[in-house]
Amino acid sequence: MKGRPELYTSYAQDMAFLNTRPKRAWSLGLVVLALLVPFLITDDLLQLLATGFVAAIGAIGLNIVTGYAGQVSLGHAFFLAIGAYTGAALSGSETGRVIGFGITSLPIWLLASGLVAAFFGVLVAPVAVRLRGLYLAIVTLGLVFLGEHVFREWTSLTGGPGVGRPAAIPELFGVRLDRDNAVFTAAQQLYLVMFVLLVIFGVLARNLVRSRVGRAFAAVRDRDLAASVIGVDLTKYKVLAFAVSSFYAGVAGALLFVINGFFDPGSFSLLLSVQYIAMVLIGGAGTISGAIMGALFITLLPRITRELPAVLPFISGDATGAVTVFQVEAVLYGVLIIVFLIVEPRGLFGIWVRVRNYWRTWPFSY
Amino acid sequence: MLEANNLEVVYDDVMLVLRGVSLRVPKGQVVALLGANGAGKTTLMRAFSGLLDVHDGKVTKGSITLDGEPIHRLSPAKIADRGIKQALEGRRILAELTVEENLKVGGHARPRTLKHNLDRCYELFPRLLERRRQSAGYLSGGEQQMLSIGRALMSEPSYLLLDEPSLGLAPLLVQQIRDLVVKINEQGTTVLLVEQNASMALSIADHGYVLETGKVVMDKSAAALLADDDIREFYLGLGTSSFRAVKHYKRRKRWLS
Amino acid sequence: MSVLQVTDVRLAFDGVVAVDGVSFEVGDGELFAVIGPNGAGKTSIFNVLSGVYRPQRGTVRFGGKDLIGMRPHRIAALGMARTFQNIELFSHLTVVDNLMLGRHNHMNYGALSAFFWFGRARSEELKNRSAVEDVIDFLELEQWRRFPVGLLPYGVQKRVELGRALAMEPRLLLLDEPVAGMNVEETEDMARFILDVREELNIPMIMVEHDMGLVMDLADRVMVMDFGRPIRTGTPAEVQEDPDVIRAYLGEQHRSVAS
Amino acid sequence: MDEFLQSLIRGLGTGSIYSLLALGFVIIYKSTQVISFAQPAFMLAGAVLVSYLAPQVSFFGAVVLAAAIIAVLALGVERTVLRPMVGKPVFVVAIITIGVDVVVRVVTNAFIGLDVRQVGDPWGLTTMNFLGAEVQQRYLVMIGTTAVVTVALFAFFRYSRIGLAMRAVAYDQEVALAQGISVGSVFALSWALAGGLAALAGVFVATGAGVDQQLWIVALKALPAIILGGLESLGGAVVGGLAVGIVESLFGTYQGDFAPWLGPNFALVAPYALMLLVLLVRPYGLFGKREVERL
Amino acid sequence: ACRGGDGAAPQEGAGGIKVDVGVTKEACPNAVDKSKGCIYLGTISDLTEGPFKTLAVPITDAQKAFWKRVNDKGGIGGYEVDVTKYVKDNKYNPQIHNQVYQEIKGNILALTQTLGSPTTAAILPDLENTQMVSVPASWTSLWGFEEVVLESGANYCVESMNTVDYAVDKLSVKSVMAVHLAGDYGDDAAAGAKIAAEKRGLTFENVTTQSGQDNQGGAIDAVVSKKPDLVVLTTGPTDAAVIIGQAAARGYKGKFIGTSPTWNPGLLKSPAAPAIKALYLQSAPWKAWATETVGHTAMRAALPGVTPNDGYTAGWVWAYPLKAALEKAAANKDLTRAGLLAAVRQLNSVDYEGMLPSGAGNFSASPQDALFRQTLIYRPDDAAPTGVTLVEEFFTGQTAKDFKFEKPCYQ
Ligand SMILES: Nc1ncnc2c1ncn2[C@@H]1O[C@H](COP(=O)(O)OP(=O)(O)OP(=O)(O)O)[C@@H](O)[C@H]1O
Ligand SMILES: Nc1ncnc2c1ncn2[C@@H]1O[C@H](COP(=O)(O)OP(=O)(O)OP(=O)(O)O)[C@@H](O)[C@H]1O
Ligand SMILES: [Mg+2]
Ligand SMILES: [Mg+2]
Repeated sequence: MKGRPELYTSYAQDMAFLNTRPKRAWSLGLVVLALLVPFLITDDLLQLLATGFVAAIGAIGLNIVTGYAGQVSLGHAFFLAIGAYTGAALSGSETGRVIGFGITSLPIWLLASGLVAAFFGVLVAPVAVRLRGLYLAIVTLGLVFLGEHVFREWTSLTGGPGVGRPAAIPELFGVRLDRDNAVFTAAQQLYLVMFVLLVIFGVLARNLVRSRVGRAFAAVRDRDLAASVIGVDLTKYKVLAFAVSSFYAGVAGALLFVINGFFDPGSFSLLLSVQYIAMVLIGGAGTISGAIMGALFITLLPRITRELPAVLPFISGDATGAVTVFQVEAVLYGVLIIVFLIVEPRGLFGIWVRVRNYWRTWPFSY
Repeated sequence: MLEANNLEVVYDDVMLVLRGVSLRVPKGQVVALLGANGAGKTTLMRAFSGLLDVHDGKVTKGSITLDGEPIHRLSPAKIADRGIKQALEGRRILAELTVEENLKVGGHARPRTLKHNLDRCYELFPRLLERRRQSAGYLSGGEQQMLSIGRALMSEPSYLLLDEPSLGLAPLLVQQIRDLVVKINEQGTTVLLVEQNASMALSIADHGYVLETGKVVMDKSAAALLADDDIREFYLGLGTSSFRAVKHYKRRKRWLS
Repeated sequence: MSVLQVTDVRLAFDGVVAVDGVSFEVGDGELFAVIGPNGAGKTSIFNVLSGVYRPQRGTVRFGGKDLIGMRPHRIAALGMARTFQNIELFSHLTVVDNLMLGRHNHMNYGALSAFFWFGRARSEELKNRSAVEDVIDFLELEQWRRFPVGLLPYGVQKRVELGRALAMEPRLLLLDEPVAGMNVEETEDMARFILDVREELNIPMIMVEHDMGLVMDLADRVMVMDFGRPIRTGTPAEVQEDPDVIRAYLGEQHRSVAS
Repeated sequence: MDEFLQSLIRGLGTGSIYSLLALGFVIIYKSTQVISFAQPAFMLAGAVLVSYLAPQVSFFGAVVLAAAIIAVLALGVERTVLRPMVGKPVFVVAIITIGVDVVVRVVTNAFIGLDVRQVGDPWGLTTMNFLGAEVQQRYLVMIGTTAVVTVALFAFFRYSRIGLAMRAVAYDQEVALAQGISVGSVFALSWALAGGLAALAGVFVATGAGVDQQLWIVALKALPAIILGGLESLGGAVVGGLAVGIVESLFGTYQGDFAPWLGPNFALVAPYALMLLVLLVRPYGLFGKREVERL
Repeated sequence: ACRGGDGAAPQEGAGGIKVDVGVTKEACPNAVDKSKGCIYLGTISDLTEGPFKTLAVPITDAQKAFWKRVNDKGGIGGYEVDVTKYVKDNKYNPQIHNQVYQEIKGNILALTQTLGSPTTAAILPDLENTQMVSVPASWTSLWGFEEVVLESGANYCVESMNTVDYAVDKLSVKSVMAVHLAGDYGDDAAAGAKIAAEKRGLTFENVTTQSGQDNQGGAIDAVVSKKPDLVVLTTGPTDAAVIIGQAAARGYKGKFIGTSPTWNPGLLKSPAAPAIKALYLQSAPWKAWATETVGHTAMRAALPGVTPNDGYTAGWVWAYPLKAALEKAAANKDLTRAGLLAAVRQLNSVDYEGMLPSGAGNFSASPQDALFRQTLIYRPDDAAPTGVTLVEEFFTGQTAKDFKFEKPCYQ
């Protein structure tokens, strides 16, 4: 069959999840690689990658509402927070300072976190569906500020700003994943769990967006009036997009601090929302794999900027001089984002498409 | 005289769309440019008005000259200053602005005669006068087309590039546009006219070009084109009598293939 | 039997009267044309029919229901499909996806089955996909299937739009200027598809068009509007000779210009 | 009553700072449809510059000079990183402005040093009697300056072709280009204006206690202001800014007595609550125009 | 673990000292004596964008100078100490703090600085797991209960107790208001103030505020309307300037006493300066920059040419207990992490070279017994290098003296 890789003999084949041979090969390769990684690299990098995977789940969620359904939301931090606090409160133990219910089983609190966040998503959606573009963006931003206020004040839930509380406790089949054990280190376990969760949520999202629902999202995004005239219920799908997106955010929020083990309400600021928007845009809006790439990029970027000055000879490693290595890092962070988006406004996914097209026609690249 | 000399245009660094087009728009004339969809008519217009850049297009070979002076490296603003004005394809009115604001934007390059030009526009299109305070986005399709043409006229261009001005206009208005083109031409504006309605275009043009896949395949006086058999069949639709007949003819063709 | 009855519809936007006292019926299998000068209110009538605008007065009966006040997606579900004056495709999606969107209301699995795909979602997708392929065959869109519609030539986009409407399996089809901006050849193609829809699928249609050759050739009956009011309804031959119509719309020279 | 009047004037004072900031956001939005997240950095940079310049050239000279320098800086930023993005998706451009903000802010921070810097304004905290209430002079100065700036901007946009050109550029750059509008100059002008306004606002903020690294956060208050007012309306920006200032101030004064259950410091998020309420009734803000939608 | 873990097995190092992580036979990067081995200490501080940069930078600088002085004097147990190689910026964000900690933790023996409390809380379980001794750059009362944390001086809670006692005794105040940022910094101080107020029979008001110059309206309103005799301030410097300046402008005439992070010498040039000079006092856990003690003199000598700032003083003071612990561990011939922690538990006092009174630096007793409870009071002064001069020598107020210290105050 070589030579005619894209010959389909049925619609089922055409519409299959991984419908081309290269897609299958790539996916398999990536999964195998991802499963080998924990045995090759150090714990700090594993933790970083695991954080990236969780961020990817959140970014996929944001991409559903923003990239697919076209509703730009700067309120993701709010939904992440709801997930984080639901997870932490459900699984945490009652300490007198913060509430806790001691349900440490990961699947239970994870699902609950998603659902509670989705519930809030549905609550705010009616306001959101009336608004467009930047109005929506800034109103959802308002959500972040109002949320921050509530989380600051509700200290029995959050521990209060600058104090915080322990994150959700990850326990699976009686095994505490955040502790080293005879077989794996905590970092390895968390990495693997987060990876598996990312694969699950990634596949689910991919299914959703290629379905009737996903097409309806895209229709709402591209031209909502026309969409309604061909039979798409705008309100329903906008609300649905918010619900799904918040569900993902809730899940990601609950997991996000598990790796750290600790978080405070200050984490859920405008900055966090912006980071997620950046993940979606840098990855390439409207693709699942883009969201994943974007999330990994944004999560790893600070680490990269921390390593870069070491290879740039003209920067002193001085921590306190006139120009410090940390200022260089911070500037690099900004510059890399700028340069990246100028060079490739379609994001990492755009680069990927270019590379793929190049190889597809190789060696006849014209 | 506005001239394209052996012009080559490439989009996105890879899509070669114009392959050595030479075309002359002598001062004072109406020149018609015909061609199938995708032949490159709009691209040629963009090259004249300097708008290729917006579409990642580039002139890779050849030149565009205005009275012998090359202008294809100039910014759109500079080109507009020299009196070349393109009425963009597909109306492109500014939906959120009012009708009058749209016209004022059109007169950006001629602030001094703005008032006068406004009056002239309203005289040409009384419908626009009625609607002047309305958001342009709420105009009907045809009204938007009028606005688009009116806006182009607002800067008193000496070379007016009209891209499918009759699109979506009622028959009566097509006639009016036709008369309008004749009139502004008589007032001294040179017109390059791209039209799907070839019979309308050729009925007022002095000269005509036919563009096909980026090449000029015919370059004749309008009268000669009107008499050409191929033109009559493919551009004027004069070969067949009724769409019902066409249908059966084509059906047969489909069965055969 | 008429599929659609419009009675005495009036629509105004603060000050501007777009449609005023319009009544008409469309019979089973009929191709009904609406013509009139620019701004006469033709598109506005379509917008009233598909629920985008709510008229201040009048009734619209379709499929045994009164449409006034109904939201667009509900009306679409009743079997009203349309194309648009300015192409309104979902430009980032492929032809197949655009057509599948036309079948949105022919599937009814929800988000939950969509997540898991296997089972209900999959079988419905497959079923509808083959319905879409029929439309693709019908409109000869095979070669464009996988292209994002934004990249397609204008004429093809218009055809895809017709396809999307057909994929809805409508009981009434509204065509707003289906051949505007097309060259002679594309116009002939489109005319052929319209006739096919009529003859093979037997779907009643309302068509708005400024190409008199097409209108006079295809329509069973024509309604002429001016300033939002109907000024004449009749067969193409009758309408063409009406002095009011000639004055308001066609112009004296029309016979020499349009065919 | 006295308390109320004082609170109101303080609100108007800080509100006028928010107005200046909001004007900057709106000007950039009007011409590019982008919310520039670089405004906070320009604001900080303006205040820092004045703190360096004031001892040399007097406070007022420093303010003028700093506004001009920041305007030029903004212009440079526009040239180098925003110009290549003409015609690209606006949200991508917005993220780029975040990158700009990071860079400008980090560099500016390096100039703040260890001590809180002072802008050296002549008003200090002196108060004067105004309509029977003791109010700080600087608030009156802020209100006055904002009024003057607003009137000047209105006149500028009303009587020059630029205002309309900006909007044309924002809606459709190709159309604007085709009309002979220089999109580049419009962008440059709007960035420069917004930069200058941000610098001015920064100085005003710093008149109270000085310049520290966290000063930029104030700029975020302009966001509810522009939404309240309606994104495209200069008048809306001013009204929105004042409304945010007043709501904040009145909540600060009275909420503890009337609605303690909202929690301490609710005043700080009250503008967002107000924004939500307004948008429920008017989805395009107080002065915003509904988007044109047609089939 | 299937892959070499992070903790290296203990080995025999120079001079028969047992070592594991963060101690090498190779010399330090900028060693004075290339023949000595190197002890690596990590620093995680707020160095660019965060709110405490203006304190963090001098703290970090001072510690660099401190350890350089130690090396110049011959190092510790045949080793020199490096604090320059593993310095990281946390931007005052717990997540970043944790990430950079994970990056360096395999290379360091201990942390000579971990700035902030929520940030440090994010790594606390790991610090305990790995027995990583660490020096905080904050004064929360929580540290007294953490074995791996080497705090110095009186914590915020005790400091505010002393503040209130001082104000009652010397200024005869009758009512107290704590105006503070949220978080353990402010909450701890407010808790101390409240305890003292109750003990001394004063009325007490608690007002939380947020950092940011435009965010102080509520606090000012509270001060002006309630008119307490004393306001205990725990905010940032500009916040404080806004509150003091505006409150005074609106007629408030009581006293403000702030903790050390509330102070910045730059405030003396601000519009609020007259109000500050009239109304403000500053409490302090140790003596200011210009004091004449052995330690202060050494510090000034080690930091030539810097703009005086009590951030330097803090960084310098905080380093003493770690130096003492390292010396003790070296003497025990065990410079492993476990060995260092064991050495900490043997410290019942630390020689602060006069910067803190003798008896300070007890890490072997229970928190209740070990807690250092002395505070100083300063007042603004244009002439002083860091803008403040002493008004009250080290003292322990009645409240702090009697206080049973059983859990962190703010909890
Ligand atoms: N921005 C662009 N990027 C890439 N290709 C383009 C771009 N614009 C046009 N093209 C391609 O260039 C060719 C010529 O397009 P052009 O718009 O000039 O044709 P046209 O003759 O004006 O057609 P129409 O009658 O449809 O207006 C087409 O094949 C089109 O696909
Ligand atoms: N939403 C709206 N708000 C205000 N006026 C409107 C709106 N929609 C349509 N109009 C006005 O109603 C009139 C009728 O418009 P309509 O689009 O129905 O015309 P049409 O007959 O389709 O014309 P054309 O053939 O030019 O497309 C026009 O004058 C238009 O300006
Ligand atoms: Mg064209
Ligand atoms: Mg119409």
